[in-house]
Formats: sequence, C-alpha cells, structure tokens
Amino acid sequence: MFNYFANPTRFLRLTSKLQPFAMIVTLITMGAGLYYALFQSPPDYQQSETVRMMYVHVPAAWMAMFCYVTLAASSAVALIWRHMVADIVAKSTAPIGACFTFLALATGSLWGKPMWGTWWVWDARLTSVLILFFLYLGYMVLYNAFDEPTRGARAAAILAIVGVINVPIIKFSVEWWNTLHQPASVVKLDGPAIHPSMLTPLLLMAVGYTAFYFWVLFIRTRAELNANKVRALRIRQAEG
Amino acid sequence: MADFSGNSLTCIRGERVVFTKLDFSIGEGEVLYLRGPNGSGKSTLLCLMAGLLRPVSGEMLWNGESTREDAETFRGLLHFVGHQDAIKTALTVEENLTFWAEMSGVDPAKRSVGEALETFALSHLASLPARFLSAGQRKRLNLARICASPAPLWLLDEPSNSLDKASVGALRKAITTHQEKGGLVAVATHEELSPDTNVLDISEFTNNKSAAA
Amino acid sequence: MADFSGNSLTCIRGERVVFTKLDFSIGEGEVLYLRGPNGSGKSTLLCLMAGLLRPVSGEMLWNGESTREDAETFRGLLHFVGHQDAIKTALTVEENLTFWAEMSGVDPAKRSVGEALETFALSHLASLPARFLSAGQRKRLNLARICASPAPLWLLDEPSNSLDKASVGALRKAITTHQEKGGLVAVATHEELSPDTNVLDISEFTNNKSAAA
Amino acid sequence: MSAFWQVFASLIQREIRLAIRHGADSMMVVMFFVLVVVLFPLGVGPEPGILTRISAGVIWVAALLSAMLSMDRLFQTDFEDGSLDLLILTPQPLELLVLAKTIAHWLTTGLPLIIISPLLALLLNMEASGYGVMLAALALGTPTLSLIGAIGAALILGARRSGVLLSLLILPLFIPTLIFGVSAVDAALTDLPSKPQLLVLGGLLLASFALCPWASAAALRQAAE
Amino acid sequence: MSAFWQVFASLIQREIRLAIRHGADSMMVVMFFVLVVVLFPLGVGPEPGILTRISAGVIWVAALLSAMLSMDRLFQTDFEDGSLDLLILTPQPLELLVLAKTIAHWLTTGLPLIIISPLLALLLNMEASGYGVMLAALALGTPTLSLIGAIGAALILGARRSGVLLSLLILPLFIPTLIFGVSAVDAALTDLPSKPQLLVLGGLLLASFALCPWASAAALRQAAE
Ligand code: HEM
Ligand SMILES: Nc1ncnc2c1ncn2[C@@H]1O[C@H](COP(=O)(O)OP(=O)(O)OP(=O)(O)O)[C@@H](O)[C@H]1O
Ligand SMILES: Nc1ncnc2c1ncn2[C@@H]1O[C@H](COP(=O)(O)OP(=O)(O)OP(=O)(O)O)[C@@H](O)[C@H]1O
Ligand SMILES: [Mg+2]
Ligand SMILES: [Mg+2]
Repeated sequence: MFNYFANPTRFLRLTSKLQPFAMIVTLITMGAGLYYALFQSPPDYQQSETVRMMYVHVPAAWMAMFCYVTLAASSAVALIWRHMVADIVAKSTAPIGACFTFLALATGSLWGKPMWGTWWVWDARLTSVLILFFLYLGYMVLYNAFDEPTRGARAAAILAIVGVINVPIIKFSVEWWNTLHQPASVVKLDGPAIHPSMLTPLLLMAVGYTAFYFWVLFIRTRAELNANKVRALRIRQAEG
Repeated sequence: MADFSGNSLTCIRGERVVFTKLDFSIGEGEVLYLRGPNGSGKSTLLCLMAGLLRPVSGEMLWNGESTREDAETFRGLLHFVGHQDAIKTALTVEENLTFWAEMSGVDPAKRSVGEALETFALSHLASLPARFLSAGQRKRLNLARICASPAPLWLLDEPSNSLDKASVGALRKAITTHQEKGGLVAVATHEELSPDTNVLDISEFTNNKSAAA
Repeated sequence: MADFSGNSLTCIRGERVVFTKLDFSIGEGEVLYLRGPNGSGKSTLLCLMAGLLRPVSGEMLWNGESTREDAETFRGLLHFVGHQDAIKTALTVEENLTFWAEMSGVDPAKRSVGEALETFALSHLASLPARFLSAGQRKRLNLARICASPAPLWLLDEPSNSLDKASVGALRKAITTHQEKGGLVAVATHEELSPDTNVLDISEFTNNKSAAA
Repeated sequence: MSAFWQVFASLIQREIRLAIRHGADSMMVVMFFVLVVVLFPLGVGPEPGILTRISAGVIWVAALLSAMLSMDRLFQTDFEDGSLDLLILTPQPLELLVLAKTIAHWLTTGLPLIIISPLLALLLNMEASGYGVMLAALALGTPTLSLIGAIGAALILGARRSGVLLSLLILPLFIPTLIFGVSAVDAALTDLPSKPQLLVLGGLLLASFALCPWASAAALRQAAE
Repeated sequence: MSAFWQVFASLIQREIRLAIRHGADSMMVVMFFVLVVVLFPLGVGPEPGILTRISAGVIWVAALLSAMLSMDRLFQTDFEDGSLDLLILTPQPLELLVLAKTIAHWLTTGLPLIIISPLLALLLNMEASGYGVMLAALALGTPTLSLIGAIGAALILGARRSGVLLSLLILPLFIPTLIFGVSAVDAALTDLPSKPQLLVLGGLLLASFALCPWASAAALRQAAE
C-alpha cells in the first residue's frame, strides 16, 4: 500500500485527481454546516447564542489533534523507511496543524471570556493544547534550523514522534484532572450525549474541516514534490 | 585476507555533488593515498569510508560483505583520525588516550597505551593536562590513539599537519609497521609520506564545475 | 626603515619556562623563519610578538621604540594568522573577509578584498557560506585576510598546513610580494617555503628539560 | 558482555572526571538553581503567605530551568571537538553510550540540586510536612528531565543557534513532570495523600528510561552524518 | 575618528547579521521568555488572584533569566574560534568593541523581549494600569542587564573555575535592576507614583554604561593571554 505511494509521480497523479474533489466537499459541507450552525440550530439554554462558537471551536480542536497524529505517523514512516512522500506529507501537515491549533486556542479563549469570565486559565486541557502548539512550532523551527535539508527533516521527525505523547494527554486531561473545560460529549464510548440538532452541524463542520485539511495538504505536497523534482534535475545536470 | 573496496560511490553534501562513480580498493598491507586539490573531497571520502556519511549511491565492501550489513562489527575494525582532535583539555594526555583505548572495546590485554605514547614521543608528557599541548603535540596525541588499540583499517586525514620532522618519521614508521602486520590504511595528504604505490586522485571523479563552485 | 626586534625575551606559560634570553630581529623586506621541534615555542613566540602574551622579561622594539609604549598603534601594524581560523561559518566567504578588513581600521581606499580573494583562488567561492569550506579552503580564507588590508608586519603560524601545492605557491608569491614592498614576516613552519635566509632555531633558547617536560 | 559494562563505566567515569575538573557546569547549575529561587521572592515581594503558597512551584520551576540550562552542552562539546564522531564509531550500541552520558549528567547536576533543595525550601518558608515528598518527587523527577533533555540536546546538534532552540523543544515535554512534581508537594502540604502523584512520576521515569535513549541515539546518528 | 565609528558600525552589523543568519536568534530568546512565563503559572497553580499579584515579578524574573541565558555565548564563540584574539589585535580600543557587541546583543535579544512583554502581561492578567510603566522599566532595565552580563560573559572565558565563581559574583549585580523594575510596576498597579523607581533604573543604566565596558574589556584581555 505505501510502497505504492513511495513513487512520487504516482502520488502526484493521485493527488491531482483528488484535489478538486476535496475542494468541492470542503465548500459544500462547510457551507451547509455554517448555515445549520448559524440559523438552524437552537441556542443553548445555558450558553444562549455563544454556543454557536462550538461549531468553529470543537472541529478545530479535533483537527489539531488529528493533524498531529498524522504528522507523527508520517514522520515515523519517513524516518524508518526513508520514505520521501511521507516526509513531504509530514512537512506539509505541520503548518496546517499549527493553524488549526491556533484556531482552537483563539476561539477557545474568545468563548472563555463570556463563559468563564476570563480569556485564559491554566487548566490541564488548555495547557496541553498550548504545548501542542509549541510542539508544532518546535517542529517547524527545527525543520529549518539546519543547513542540510535532510538533516532538519530527520531531526524534526524524531521530535514529532516523541511529542505524540501529548495527544492522549489532551484527550484525557479533562478526565484526569479537575478542569473548567467540559469533558467529551461527542466522542465517547457510550455514544454521543448531545442533542441531534446540535450534532448535525457539528459533524458537518467536522467533515468540512477534514476535507479542507486534505485540500490544502494536496496543494502543499504537490508544490513540495515539484520543488524536489527541480532539485533532483539540477543535481543530475551537475553529475553530467 | 582483509580487503576493503568501494563501488561507484556518489556523494552529495548540502545539495552539492562532491564526486560521482568513485571506485577504490585497498588490499591487505596496502596504503591508499588520496590526493587532490583543496576541496576535491578527500575528507568527504574518508568520512564515507568510516560510515559517518552515507553515499547517495554505491556501496562499500569489507571482505566482500557490505559494510552496512553489520555496521557495528565494521565500526570495531577501524580507526579514524579527522581534522578535529577529540582531545579533552581538562584530562591529562594519558587519560585521554586510555579513554579511547577503553572505548574501542578491545580486550585490555591487547591494548598498549604506554607503547603508543612512546611511539609518538609523548611519554614525558603523559601526566600533563592536554590543554598545555602545542599544536604538534595535540596531533601526536591524536595519532597515538590509533596505536593504542589494534584495528585493521586506519583512516587518516592529513596526519602530518603541524608535525615536525621527527614526528613525521614516527608516523611513517607506525604506518609501515601496521602494513607489515597486514593492516589497511587510507590517508589523505598533500605531502609525501612514503613512495606512493597506490594513489587515488579524487579530482578525476569530480565534475570540476560543481566541485569548485 | 621598518625594523622589529626583541631582546633577551623570556617566556613562562603555566609555570613552565618555554624559552629564555631569546633575541630576534627582522629588518625591512626580511622573512624570519621560526624553526624547532613540536612544543619548542614557535607559536608562543609569535603570540609574544603580537602582544597576545607578555614576556616575563625582555622587551620588543619597533623602529627602536618599545611596542608596549604605544600598543594601539603597534596593533594596527600587524597581521596575525594563528592555528584558529576566526571564521564565522554563518557568514559567506566574502563577508568574513570584508569584516576583518573593516576591523583593521585601514582607509577603505587601501583595502583590496577582491584581490585578496583572487590571490588565494577563492573568488568563485565568495558568496558561499563559510561552513561549506574544506580544511584547505578555510586556511586560504584565513590567509586572504592578511592580503585584504595592508600592514607591514605579518606573523604566520604554520600557514601551509592543509594547503595543496597550488595554494602553497600562492602563499609563497604573496610573501615575496610583501617582502618586495618592504614588509616584515615572521613565520613558524616545518616545511620549506623559500630559501631560508633568516632562520631562528628556537630549540637553542629552550632549556631542554623544561621545554620537553 | 562484561567488556561492554567496562566501556559503560569508563564513559561515566570520564564524564564525572570532566565535570569535576572543569568545575564549571555542575557548579553553575546549582548556583543557577539557588539564584532563581532567591530571585523569585525578590521579584514577588517578601510576604510569607504568598511565598509559602507558591514554594513548591518555585522550586520545581527552578529545578526545571537549571536542568535545561545544563542540558545544551551534554553532547555539544563532544560534537564540536570531534569526540562524538569517534563515539559513534566505537562498536558499542550508541543507545547505551547515551544512557551512560545521561546518567553521568544527572549525577553531576541533578543530584547536587536535590541535595541543596531542602535549604531553599527553608528559605521559602515551606512547611515541614512537604520536605520528604519534595525530595522524593525531585529524586523521581530530575532523572526524567535529564533523559528527556538528552533528546533535545541531541536534536539541536549542528543547528543554527542551538541554545534557545533547545528550550523551545524540551520545555513543553518537561511540563508533565512539573505538574505532577508540584502537585505531589502541594498534596503533602495540604495533608492529602501524595502517593498517586509520586507513582505517576515513577511511571514517567520508567517510560523515559525505556524510550529516551533510543530517540537520543537516533538523533545523534543523524547529527554525525 | 570617523574611521572609528565605521568600525563600530561594522561590528554591530556583523553581530546582527550573525544573529539573523543563525536562525532567528532573537525569536528564540523571546520563545524562552514566553516559556518561562508560561511555566510559572503552571507551577504555581491557576488561581488568577495570585497570578495577578505576582505578574510583574514573574515577567521581570523571566526577562532576567533570558538575558542571562543568551549572555553566556556573547564572547564564547569568538573566543573559541580565535576571533577574540584578532579583535584584541585591531587598533581600536577594546572597550568600544565590547560596547558595540553589547549593543548588538541588546538589539537582538532585549528589544524583542520588550516588544512581546505586553502579551505575556495579558496572559498573567496584569491590570491595564501597569503596562506603560512595565514597558518603560524594561526599556531602561534590559540594557543594564546586557551591560552587566557582558562582564560575566567575559570572566567566564579562559580561567575555568575562578571564572565561573567570579561571574556568579556578577549575578547579584542584576538584583537591583530586578527590585526596582518590579517595584516600579507594582507602584503603578497600586496607583502610586513610579517615577522614583524609573529614575533609579535610569541611573543604573547610566552607571553601567560608563563602567561595564571597561571591566569587560579588562576581563577579555586577561582571557586572551
Ligand atoms: C483556549 C481555550 C480552549 C482550548 C485550548 C480548548 C480545547 C479543546 C479541545 C482540544 C477539545 C477537543 C476535546 C476532545 O475531543 O476530547 C475541545 C472540545 C470542546 N470544547 Fe474547548 N477549548 C477551549 C475553550 C473552551 C470553552 C471556553 C468552551 C465553552 C465553555 C469549550 C467547550 C468545548 C466543548 C463543548 C467541546 C466539545 C467536547 C466534546 O463534546 O467532545 N472550550 N476544546
Ligand atoms: N557540510 C558541508 N556541506 C556542503 N558542502 C560541503 C560540506 N563540507 C564540505 N563541503 C564541500 O565538499 C567539497 C569537498 O570537501 P572536503 O572537505 O572533502 O575537501 P578535501 O578534499 O578534504 O579538501 P582539503 O584538502 O581542503 O581538506 C568542498 O568543495 C566543500 O566545499
Ligand atoms: N596555555 C599553556 N599553558 C602552559 N603551557 C603551555 C600552554 N600552551 C603551550 N604550552 C607549552 O609551551 C610549549 C611551547 O608551545 P608552542 O605551542 O609555542 O609550541 P610550538 O613550537 O608552536 O609547537 P608546534 O610545532 O607543535 O606547534 C609547549 O611545551 C607547550 O606544552
Ligand atoms: Mg580535508
Ligand atoms: Mg605551534
């Protein structure tokens, strides 16, 4: 399966086919999700209209974690099998993930002001998401901190793998510690504990975010692959 | 019959092609002289031989087996002397040498720290902290390392830099003794160390444009 | 008539006497070769000449005046090339060279960075970050420094280390040109750089026991 | 095998000898630790109520910062003078060499820090009930910091401007140790059981003991390339 | 004389260029600063009351630590690669070269730190009235830290053991800056006039501007011998 993708040309061909599809899914689900979120779903009896922040915040938080797992997994593949496409996927995922994390942090604190009366508290959930953000930053800085690009890629991959420990901490921090932040109500073992009128737009938005991720990922990986091709051509030219 | 060879090695450092399709081979008791102008890739080739760099293509064989297969054993077979001297200035000359002899993992009975110090005329400096050494004395300490524990393959990068006449003589003798025991040597140098029987001119494998640029 | 001499210099480093009662003198257009086995004190003497070390006794005269009197002016008259290369790897070759030319405080019109690069065959590397240089290329960059801004006195510590034949030739030519302009050179070396007209054998001034111990 | 343990011991011995001869690093770490703890009351003001309240936190943060400060030279000097290349070229598994170096690092920096900590707790007016747990927590926590820090120290070799990059990389990974370390002491100070936190710290130590040398060795290998 | 200022400018320019080339040096000092500020609340616990109370102290301690952390390499790299010898051998007075290096250091580390500080004050729930004074105090205080730190950085070269001890003696010199820096902000937060403290900070800056380059240059000359 991933030997199949090891071939950059094949990967390029595949992504160029999938890219418009990802774009369309993104536009449709995001549009529908936003419509439902803003106009169709009811205000919460406790949180009133501010609950609509959820449809931006929660999928962003999910994607932050999803992107990190993707980053770590593809880093591991790149490191162990020296898999070029995996490296490029990892490199392209990092900034997208960092943006989702930032979005989760920003919307979270915007939401926190009306709900908790403060922009920021040092509770376990919030702190561990902040660490996640620093891990993304560290990955990107480390990737570019070396003169030889391959050296940076491998150092950063090791960091990404080590940092994956943070993801379960984010996920379970609300259960392990007393936090202000509320515990999981959608992704639970005994099924979601949330009203369907809110669940629908939430899931639509989640699908939209995911498709958006793939859309951007495809664009970025293709750019990187083409840059690599140019570089390889130059080297071959030098070899004569 | 020890034998070390490389086939069609290509090396790229920092996106710059250093050399392409380079072949070398060192037989038992042989010394391979690497020659070439500054920047042609002698040091790079030595690092490649040691396994500190990886070639982009090509492979190296020790007794016909790829050195990548059993890298740990291969590492136990070589001594490397680079430009950097790996000397801790806070330790004495003898402590420095003993440490590297111990790290080589060689049976203590086979180590010969005292003899190595003598070979390079360092015995009287043995208990001196290495920070007081002059440039040539540092180089000698670094060279003594390869005599302190036995290993069949020596990789030497400009070993005669900073050495006075007497020490160059000692180095020549050490290399000859090693050869006689059947040892292999690869040495990058701009000077004459002994009649050059086996010379590899690296500039033949470099594309002048990219190597010089 | 420039003229640089030292009278009865004694130097102690780390409680060890390196040499005693050493005299030297360099006249206009002269090259002084410092010779002696490793650890005899060549580098030490060069540091002394530059003013980086202080002699325990004795004094040095530039044109008959003590170099201690007006140390700042004297510092403006010399170039020093030691074992360490003072190269910042993050800067390009040209930036490194330009920086030191600027620091010399010499009138911009008299600096010649481009020519210096050419003299040591570095022009094609000018815009390369210095970290990519090989050992010999680094040494050449360091030597180019002394040609980039004029100064009557050159102090060179084993300048031919790591250099290939062509570069040693360039170095020789640079020294000759400097001589012809009336410059003074003191160079510590184990190699032959030119017919040795003016040789100072340091081992004559060392007490063998303490220098070797 | 016994030959191997000899190599292990000889590496630890060399590191400790270097630390003692140089005197610089371990002294510096302890002084830094003391300094941070002393500076903090100066910054916050001398009210004992507040100081007592935050004493455990300050000591842990100081321990963490000083561990970090000493970390960046762990492989750096060996890298710069070429020793690292030679260490990689020895026939021993690099993981165990890394472990030896990390242990030596902890012995020369972590241990002195633990020894001095009761004095600092006194300075901060910590209550007597916290001392034992604080020592236990530090004893379990500081080796974890050394082990995690070694990964960062290996990753930054050869990077441009390494010192602060290191802190960016490893401080986030230090945070769990910090949180449990502080909460163990705080629990003891409020007469709650601190065993669960200590158990977590022990678990963190075991996990990093098993994983970190591998990650560090992997990073070192590609640093030498 | 004009030639001299050219040399001065060229040294500052080189330092800044090195800082930038070496990969966003200043960004990383800022990162460290941010991380320390983030760690303290983690250690101390999330109660906003306490945080607000100690916010000025935390920011100042963090500024001091990051100044110190970035300080130790100020002359070290030049010393190790032989540049220091050559700098001493230039015909310019060493005092002014030291000053140029210190100014470059402050421009690349102190200044970015001041710029980011309001954000951290926000994180720590500092009250709005403190911001202006905090910025003024940092602007006056951080150059003092750089100037004093340069002495320590010079002392630490060469003479190993004694150098460390001496530079530790330098650290207490940071304390006045810390105390007046914090109390300026605290005064502003409690609606008291903070001008006296700011004046003292200005005085400290002037004094260290006049004295520190001499002390550092003397220490550097020592180290080169
Ligand atoms: C900067 C502050 C915040 C951060 C970093 C943050 C982070 C996160 C993360 C990582 C998740 C995903 C959890 C999971 O999948 O288990 C999440 C979910 C959620 N957050 Fe936040 N959050 C913040 C503020 C807030 C605020 C102020 C509220 C509202 C009071 C809120 C309400 C929620 C809700 C309702 C969920 C969905 C939980 C579920 O159903 O699984 N968050 N947040
Ligand atoms: N880390 C690096 N990254 C990129 N290029 C490098 C690196 N190190 C060296 N090079 C380049 O590789 C080439 C070969 O360098 P190498 O050090 O092997 O030369 P050399 O033959 O040993 O020269 P010398 O005689 O000067 O020691 C040089 O042109 C150099 O510019
Ligand atoms: N910092 C120091 N402290 C004490 N003694 C020193 C110091 N540096 C060098 N020495 C001693 O001074 C003597 C002279 O050293 P120097 O470096 O001048 O020798 P050299 O003639 O340049 O030798 P080489 O040819 O090896 O470069 C040596 O015996 C050395 O051990
Ligand atoms: Mg070389
Ligand atoms: Mg010498």
